[in-house]
Amino acid sequence: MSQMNMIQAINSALDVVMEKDPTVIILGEDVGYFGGVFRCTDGLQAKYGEHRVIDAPIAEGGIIGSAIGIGVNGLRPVAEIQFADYIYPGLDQIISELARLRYRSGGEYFSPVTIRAPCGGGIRGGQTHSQSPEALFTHLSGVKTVMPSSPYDAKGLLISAIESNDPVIFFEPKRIYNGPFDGDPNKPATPWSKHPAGEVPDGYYSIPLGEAAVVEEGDELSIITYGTMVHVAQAAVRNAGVKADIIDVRTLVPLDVETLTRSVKKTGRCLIAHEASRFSGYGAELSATIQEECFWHLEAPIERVAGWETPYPHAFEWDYFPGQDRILAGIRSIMEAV
Amino acid sequence: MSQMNMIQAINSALDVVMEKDPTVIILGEDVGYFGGVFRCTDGLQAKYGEHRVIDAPIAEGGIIGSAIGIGVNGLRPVAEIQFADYIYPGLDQIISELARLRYRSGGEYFSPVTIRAPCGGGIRGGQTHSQSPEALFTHLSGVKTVMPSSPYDAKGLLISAIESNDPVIFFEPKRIYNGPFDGDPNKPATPWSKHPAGEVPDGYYSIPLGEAAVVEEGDELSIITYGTMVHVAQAAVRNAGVKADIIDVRTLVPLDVETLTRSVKKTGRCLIAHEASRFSGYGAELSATIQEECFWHLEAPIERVAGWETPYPHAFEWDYFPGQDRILAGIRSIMEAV
Amino acid sequence: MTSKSRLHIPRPSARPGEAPDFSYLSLSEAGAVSRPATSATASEAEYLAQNLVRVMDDDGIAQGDWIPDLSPEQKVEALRLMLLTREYDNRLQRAQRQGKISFYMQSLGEEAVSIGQGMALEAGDMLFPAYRNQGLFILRNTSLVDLMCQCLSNTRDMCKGRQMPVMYHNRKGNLFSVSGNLATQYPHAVGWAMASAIKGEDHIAASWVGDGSTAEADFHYALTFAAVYQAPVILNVVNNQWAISTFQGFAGGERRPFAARGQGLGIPGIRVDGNDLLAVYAVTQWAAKRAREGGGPTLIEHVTYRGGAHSTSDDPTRYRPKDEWQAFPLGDPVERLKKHLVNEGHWSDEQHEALKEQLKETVMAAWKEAISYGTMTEGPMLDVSIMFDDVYEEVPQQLKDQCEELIALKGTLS
Amino acid sequence: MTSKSRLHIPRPSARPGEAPDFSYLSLSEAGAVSRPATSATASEAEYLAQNLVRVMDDDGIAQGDWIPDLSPEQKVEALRLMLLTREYDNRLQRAQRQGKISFYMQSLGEEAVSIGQGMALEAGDMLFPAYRNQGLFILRNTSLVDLMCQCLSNTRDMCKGRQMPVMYHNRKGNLFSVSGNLATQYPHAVGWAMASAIKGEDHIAASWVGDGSTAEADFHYALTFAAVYQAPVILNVVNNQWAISTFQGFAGGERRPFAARGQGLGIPGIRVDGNDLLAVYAVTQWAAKRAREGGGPTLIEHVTYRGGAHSTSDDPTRYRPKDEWQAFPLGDPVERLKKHLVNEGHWSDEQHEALKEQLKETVMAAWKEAISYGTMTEGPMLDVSIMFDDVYEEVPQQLKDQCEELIALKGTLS
Ligand SMILES: Cc1ncc(C[n+]2csc(CCOP(=O)(O)OP(=O)(O)O)c2C)c(N)n1
Ligand SMILES: Cc1ncc(C[n+]2csc(CCOP(=O)(O)OP(=O)(O)O)c2C)c(N)n1
Ligand SMILES: [Mg+2]
Ligand SMILES: [Mg+2]
Repeated sequence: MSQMNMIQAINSALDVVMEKDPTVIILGEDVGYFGGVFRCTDGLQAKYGEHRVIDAPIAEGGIIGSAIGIGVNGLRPVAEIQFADYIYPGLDQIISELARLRYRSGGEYFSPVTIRAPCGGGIRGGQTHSQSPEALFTHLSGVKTVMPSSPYDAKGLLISAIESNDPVIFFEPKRIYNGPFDGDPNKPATPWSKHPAGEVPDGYYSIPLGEAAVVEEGDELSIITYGTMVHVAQAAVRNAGVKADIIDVRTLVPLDVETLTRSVKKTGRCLIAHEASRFSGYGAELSATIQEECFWHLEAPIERVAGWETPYPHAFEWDYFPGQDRILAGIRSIMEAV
Repeated sequence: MSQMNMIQAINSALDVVMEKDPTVIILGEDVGYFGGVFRCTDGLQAKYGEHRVIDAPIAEGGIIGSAIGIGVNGLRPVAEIQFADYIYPGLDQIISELARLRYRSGGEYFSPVTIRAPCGGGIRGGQTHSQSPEALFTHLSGVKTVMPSSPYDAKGLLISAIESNDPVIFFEPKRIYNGPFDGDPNKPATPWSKHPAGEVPDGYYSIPLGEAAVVEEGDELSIITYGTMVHVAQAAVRNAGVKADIIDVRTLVPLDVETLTRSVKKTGRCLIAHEASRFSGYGAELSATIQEECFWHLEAPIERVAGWETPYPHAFEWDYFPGQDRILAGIRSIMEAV
Repeated sequence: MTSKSRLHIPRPSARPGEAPDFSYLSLSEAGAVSRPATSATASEAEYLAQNLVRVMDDDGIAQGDWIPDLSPEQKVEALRLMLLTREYDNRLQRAQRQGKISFYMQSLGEEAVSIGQGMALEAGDMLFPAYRNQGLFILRNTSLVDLMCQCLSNTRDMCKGRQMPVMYHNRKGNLFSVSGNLATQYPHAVGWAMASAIKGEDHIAASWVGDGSTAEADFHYALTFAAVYQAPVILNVVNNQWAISTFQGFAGGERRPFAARGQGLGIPGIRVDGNDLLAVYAVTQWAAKRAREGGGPTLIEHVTYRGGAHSTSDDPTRYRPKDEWQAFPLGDPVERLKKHLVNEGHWSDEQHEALKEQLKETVMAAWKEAISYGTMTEGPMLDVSIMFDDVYEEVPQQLKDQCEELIALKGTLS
Repeated sequence: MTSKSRLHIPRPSARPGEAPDFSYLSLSEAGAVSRPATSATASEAEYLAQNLVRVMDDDGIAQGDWIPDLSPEQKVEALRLMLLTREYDNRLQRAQRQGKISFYMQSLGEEAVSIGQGMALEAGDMLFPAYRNQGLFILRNTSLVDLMCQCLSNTRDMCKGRQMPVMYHNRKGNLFSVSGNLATQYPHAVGWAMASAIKGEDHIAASWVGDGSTAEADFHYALTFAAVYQAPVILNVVNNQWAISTFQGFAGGERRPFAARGQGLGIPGIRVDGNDLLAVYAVTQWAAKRAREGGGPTLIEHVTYRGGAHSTSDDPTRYRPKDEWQAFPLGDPVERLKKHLVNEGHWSDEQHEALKEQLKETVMAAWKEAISYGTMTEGPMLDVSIMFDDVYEEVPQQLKDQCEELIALKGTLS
């Protein structure tokens, strides 16, 4: 066990898997000699060589396209996209090829690519370093989509993602790389060392894909969320003095419907929170699914707290970010509904 | 007034706008001399010249990227993407540039690009000629998304799309290019000439973006749908003998929430239908929005009838396509809910 | 506005009703282009992109440095494979017309590309074909019945009913899954070759795109990655002059040959007579040897002509002269190899006709067997639950539920 | 596995702690490369991509065919603009260190590219800059206060608070909006130029990308479309040797110059000494004249060096020698033009120092004014409702509702 922040936990996951499985290779912009702009691959090229930790041309579509070919030839590529905001040039390869290869070839070909990408806002990164595009990927059939909310989960889920023979899009909420940000930019940042999930085993372990985590238990309300918003929700619930289940979805696809509906059937009230814009965001699917499964148990409308429907605005970051105040307002409205 | 099928109506819209506004130009694969693989641009190059109806290299990203620049220079480009399934190489230009240019430049730059793309299944086109990717676009802030369901609407909406200074993604459900397909592949196809919406004015008219159409009125149930599914729903409702509002969303973004909620508040029951896969499809947003707005009026869970969560399978087309039987099953389950 | 326009719009040399005109095609004499060592630098090999490597002259006589070391038997086998491909195409084209399959794409006139290249490569080399490379599948012993069953989407379909016709694959034969999206397989080939290099293996990869597809991003990605990592890969551009209705000028072919596209990255390019099986074989062998020796990627442009319609959905008489193929200066690859073999005394008109007849029967027999496994319209049918398999390695709960829902629904209907 | 690996991995010539080594850079003598007529064919101009166009020699004396027709006053003005750009960079770099702005990117060492090219183009020409082209904004009279306010995201920010620092635009000055996404502006420039040609206008477009960004799809799209339609556009690659931590070999620069990237499409390429303002001016003038004459696109590679860190988030000592810039054989563009002017008797050390002092004051005064309109942390603040404007031409109902919701929420908090 060590104290790790999320960067160290990701680095450790990569290290452990590369050690264990010589077919695992890393490909991405600045990931090699430099160790990545967020340092997630720090030290790995020195340890595993230039042929397993490979600096790539600046071409996200080329990185994903060649990773597919690498995977077809028996290696297990982990591609880093420097920011989730830059994944779009690679979308065609993800949508048309990576997601469908196994299906279209009748199960005979597949490519076990994992794509890691730092996502989310709260770092004054403006529109090109703050996006949360996860919803787009959850509409695809054939890729799994994951977003951890702690170092412990990040390592365990990343190991599962890499070991999975299905392609996985692994989003890393970069705002919580260094600590469990609670949504208040004016407070000093808490480091992971103060958080139980900052305790991470040094060696191998894994967390299965497809299982949500109940991170807080209560019977008055269910809050369903993921990524950075898990911590914002926890803080809001503390301040609201409401007894809430807080569920960290963790794996967006395949979704652990069971854990979600169990909670909502119990509480009868549900709030969904994410950073991405609301309209057609992943919260829409969560809301629709829960409504379908739990309709007769609902005592108030399911509400969504999410980013506004604008591009991510640099100066208005804290008005845009769905912080504690917005979650509190959501909780209030749900609890007051009759 | 003429009898037009949807191809002719689209052709007529382009003709009318090009005639009226010399800055309108068309760009796309095979759109020029040949007139497009679906013949939507037939005759236009002969009429308006090679410099206004331009055959493009096979590069969807290049078509959209250069269209943006053309639009910035005072022309009004209408780009054709040969099949919606091939729009993904152009997604980065749509998401990162086209959708955000006005916003990021403080309103000083914009590019009034319209992107036309035939979409949807039912033509034995397999996974690469059958997709309905509209949900992805509806999550973006800064583009409008439109899908007509008749020749009359197609012409009126396309004219509005081209005249709009906002970028518009204009999806054309190609299964109903030639007639209002009701979901039964074993019946002879009905032509548009047998349908009132096949009567189309020859000259200029427009239908505002952002307004849904109530195509059928009833008070027992609201069916919310768009594209080909409008006709499938109509046929199903006829067979079910239920009195339903059938609402054709037409403009997916911005959504006419008002018309939808008015209906659901009246009927208390709602079914949403689309061809695309259900998970994180546009139906999720419709369901979530209606649940939020109409919760206290709902007498049964909102249900979604949609494509299964697999790629579009060639041989299983009619098991995959959400036909009348699935809508009927949905209606039954909603009407029987207590 | 348009009267003043200065935008250059590429124009094909002839439109319907006009006389075909291939004067734009720059040709070299058979044997005129020399063969550099496989260890030549990219600069030393640069002339290969500007000329046209040809082996067989107008009389079918092999000329020059590039004459490959092929036995008469091998050449007859190549002829047989080209004829078989053509006969296969014939059969499936007709099947589509009869409504037995939903769609088809012929490789008429381009058979030498797949057969010549396939023969020059080793079984362990991995091929990433485009949709007009059926010859590669035939050459690598994919059974005709299997290919036909794919087109039929029937109970023996290798794709389990999930793909349009012609989207074959052959795992054992090291043939990748054909995609309906243009050029997407190009970076896959490069990645595969990178992995081969990483593992220190000798196998190389090869991929194919059409002239029109070179405008796609994946073409650029593939060339860039291949150049940066010196991946052992052969990247082929099959320039059949047309991309549906647009001629190769719309892909930027007006000023420079496609073979030159990699020059700015130091990738040697070879422009070859794509209808000359011996030349195709020879340049492929050169590129493969070079790649195996660590010399990195080669780009090969095959100058050929799309003899048929783009696909069964297309009518080329709307945009090009009906008789353009007949005027194509590089002729028909089958006729040219036949002439060569006849000239060398290894073949005769009678043998040729007999072979064609025999292949026709082979194909017809395969077809009869294939349709016994079902057609689009007639039984046996694939079990519908197969639709939900292979989206993921294991079927997730949601898909199991959907499968059940569908089966229940079908139950109530029947 | 790795021991046998044959994958070629590009390696920079020196890493931290090692001595800088630019022997890989092929240089030409000043004046050595001849200037073809602007009507030259792409083939006739091909040598320009392989050599290095230089005007000023080591003593600052202008040499050869490419000496531009610039008056001493114009050259002094160029020097002033480069110095102003550098001083502006200095000020904003410090502002970031002081926490006044969130981020910054200098153009240190690359000032001649923007200033030399900007001067050679006409006001009606449309420029599509990358993030290191601040010189173009300064040259086209964007007020320093406006530029600073953009970086401050304050009440006078041209982007209305919506963009990170350096993502400027200037509508009146025909400067397009800088994007945070690499290379996306390249096809825009081509499209703009196509429209100019369609309308029969004389204006041309120009765009810039870094060496690293050439690997992106948009680079390929832009070159392809520019070649096909012969668009009047100048496409620039600013090869500053680095792309964050990877040297230009990772973008495929090991074997051929970036100037050669368009050759496979018949686009002439010029490799120019990017730190030689006179050479940059001259080649740009050549390309612009050619484009206006209907000669189509030109690709210009500017050989230069990124003197500073990639951005304020970067620490280059982790991946390259600290003193690499000092060893760069093409020196510092400011010092080189200064030497030329001093040598020609139009400038002196004293004038230079006085000018620097004066520019420092100008910039400082601008900064003081700029912060009076607010900083990231201190008042006046933009009205939050601005966040919901300009997503669409008109604010749709949903966004109006969201705006109200936010304002109401803020009301309850304060
Ligand atoms: C990404 C993508 N865009 C468009 C299409 C539609 N399409 C199919 S084939 C074709 C023409 C391709 O021409 P070329 O590359 O020359 O190959 P050929 O058909 O001549 O063999 C087009 C535009 C597609 N399949 N994929
Ligand atoms: C599409 C995209 N991918 C990645 C990035 C992250 N990124 C920003 S700058 C940069 C390096 C660019 O290098 P180069 O093109 O040489 O320009 P330079 O910074 O040297 O001027 C990278 C990778 C980005 N901004 N956009
Ligand atoms: Mg072709
Ligand atoms: Mg650079």
